[in-house]
Amino acid sequence: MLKGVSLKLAPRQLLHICGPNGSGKTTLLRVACGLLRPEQGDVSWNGHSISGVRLEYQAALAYASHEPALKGDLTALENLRFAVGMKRRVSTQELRGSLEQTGAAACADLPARVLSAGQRRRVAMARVLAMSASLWLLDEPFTNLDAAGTELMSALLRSHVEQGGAALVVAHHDLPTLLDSRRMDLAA
Amino acid sequence: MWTWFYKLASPPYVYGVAAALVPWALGGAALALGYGLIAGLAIAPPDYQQGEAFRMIYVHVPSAILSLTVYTVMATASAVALIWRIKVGHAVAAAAAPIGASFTILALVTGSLWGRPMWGTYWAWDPRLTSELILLFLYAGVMSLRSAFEDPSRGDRAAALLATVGVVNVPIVHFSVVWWNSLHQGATIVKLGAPSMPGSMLWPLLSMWLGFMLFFAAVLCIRLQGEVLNRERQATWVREAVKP
Amino acid sequence: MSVGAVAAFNLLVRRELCLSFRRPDQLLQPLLFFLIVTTLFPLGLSPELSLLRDMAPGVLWVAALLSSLLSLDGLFKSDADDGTLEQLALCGQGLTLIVVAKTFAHWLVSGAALVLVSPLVGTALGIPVGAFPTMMLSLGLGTLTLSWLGAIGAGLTVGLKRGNVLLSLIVLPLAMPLLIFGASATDRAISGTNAAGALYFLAALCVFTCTLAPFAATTALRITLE
Amino acid sequence: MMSSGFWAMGGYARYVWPCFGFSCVVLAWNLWSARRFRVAARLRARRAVEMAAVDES
Repeated sequence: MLKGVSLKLAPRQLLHICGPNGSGKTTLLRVACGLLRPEQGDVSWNGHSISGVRLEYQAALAYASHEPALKGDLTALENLRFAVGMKRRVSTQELRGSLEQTGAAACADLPARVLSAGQRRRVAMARVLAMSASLWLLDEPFTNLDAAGTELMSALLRSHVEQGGAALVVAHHDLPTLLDSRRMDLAA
Repeated sequence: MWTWFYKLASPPYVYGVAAALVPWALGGAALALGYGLIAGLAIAPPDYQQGEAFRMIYVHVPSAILSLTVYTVMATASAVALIWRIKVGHAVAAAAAPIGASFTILALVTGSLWGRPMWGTYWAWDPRLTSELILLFLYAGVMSLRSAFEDPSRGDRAAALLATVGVVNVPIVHFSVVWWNSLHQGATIVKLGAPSMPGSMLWPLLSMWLGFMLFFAAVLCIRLQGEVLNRERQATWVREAVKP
Repeated sequence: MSVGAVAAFNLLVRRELCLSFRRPDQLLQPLLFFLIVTTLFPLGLSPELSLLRDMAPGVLWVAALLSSLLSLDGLFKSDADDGTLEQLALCGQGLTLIVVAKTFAHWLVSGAALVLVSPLVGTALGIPVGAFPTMMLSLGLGTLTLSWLGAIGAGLTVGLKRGNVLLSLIVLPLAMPLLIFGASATDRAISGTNAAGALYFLAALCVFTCTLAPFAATTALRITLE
Repeated sequence: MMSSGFWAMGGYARYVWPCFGFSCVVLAWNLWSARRFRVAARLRARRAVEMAAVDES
């Protein structure tokens, strides 16, 4: 699948990985967050290989996969509480706050299965926000989002990067212009 | 010493060693089985209790022992492959499984044929035959799990874990079956164990056991070559190995 | 202020229970299956209570084993399908804690419920009330052990489409000692003799499985997740 | 030496000979299926090598 790919990401940097379907974008992202073990090569964080510091690394990252990964029977708020609660102590107001930030405050108490794809994407983004992780690993964060959603998402990404965070974004299309990002094209 | 073990991890080396071993193992097996059969069937005196029927132990006992030995070989190879990520271990485990299963079936059939004159039925829930049956289910579980995955390397690792968990359970299963049998049966029925045997009876049994072991080694080497080839098709050394 | 292991464990168990009770029919199905299977035997054998009493331990335990296996398939599958299992795996608590919490929550919902229903089935099969405590204790230990063996099987078959039958083929051979000790404990309880021996073996088996299975189940899950 | 008594196996011929016969069947099957498995693996490997050669040229 992926051969001879290597990338470096430092704080305050946004790396946009693009390429045609099936070029291994998602695989690269899953290897980066430690879900998938690479056959050769290694992923290191702050100089240590993640196999050594796996738990600290996971505590510092927030991963949003291609699907919004929400439990249909739980409400948006419950989804957030159980997901973020595993990582850090968080209050309900804080959770509602991050839902508001991504414009999903209205569906806080609705079961996730009744939400539209766009709303689910916003709830997933609220989860990434609430985790307050320094490293964001996002897989196609702009899918199913309307114009307002895309703009909101770009603003959140930019403020995250400006406050010293790092982000690895996989998207087969171009990122909105206001995001200055390094590009890495897997097709090349 | 460690270089020997390290070299065993490289597929081409294992492929070469397996190819070289086959003729020797087969030859040895033929000799041992030949002597065992002739001595066991014709030379050894009949048993005072079971008469000529006791000669069936020359096939039942070795296959029962082998069914367990092969499972242990499979589990060890799997554990080595899982812990040290040596892919050849998976190939050995995959090669050993069908052989072990066939020996287990052989042990079951010969066991019931041997039990028939004594119990009057082909199947009695004798503790050893029951454990052998459960061992067969364990084999079936490992083999079907390995083939259930599309991605062969994932199937290997899943089957490896099940083999390792299974080997831990074999003694537990055996103990609980013996305990369960003694619980209901009270006085145990005619013990199926090999009666204390004079030399003329014992040597053929040892020879048959050796023959079975060598035969297992030979078949394992043949299957192992196939398994290694299946797993290393892209490797460059395969080009010379399969040159017509 | 990261979350401690115990807090994360409690939260995860609460999540599992909350999810289970959102779909109560999923909870009842294994119990109904347990009842149905045990009513098959009197129909197949004879309504004669005295005869049923001899068969009762075996029937009860086989039905308990099969109904527990039914609900084990969904242990990881539902989370794996909608991607939440990945989120849990990445939440910095380590996969073992997640497997332990999920399996414990699953046992509470399926095994413990089964133990509570078992007196109902016991009377139907003619088991005297005096034998109920031992029966329920042995069923509790047995279902907990089975939940752990099932966790290993579920971990191995989570990625497969038709994994359910394979799960039973994998787990049942490992669960046979369980059936032997459990059924004989109940049998002795019925006949009034001392069931301590079988119960001790069952408890030993339960402790052995509960200590080793979490690591095996985590490795199993890691094999299919990676 | 091959007296009729030998073949009768003391009256247990019905069990002894099928027992040994089945053993030969199992041993033969093992050898045969192992060889067939190796041949199939070699064929698949050879085809993969040829396909790789085609790609390179």
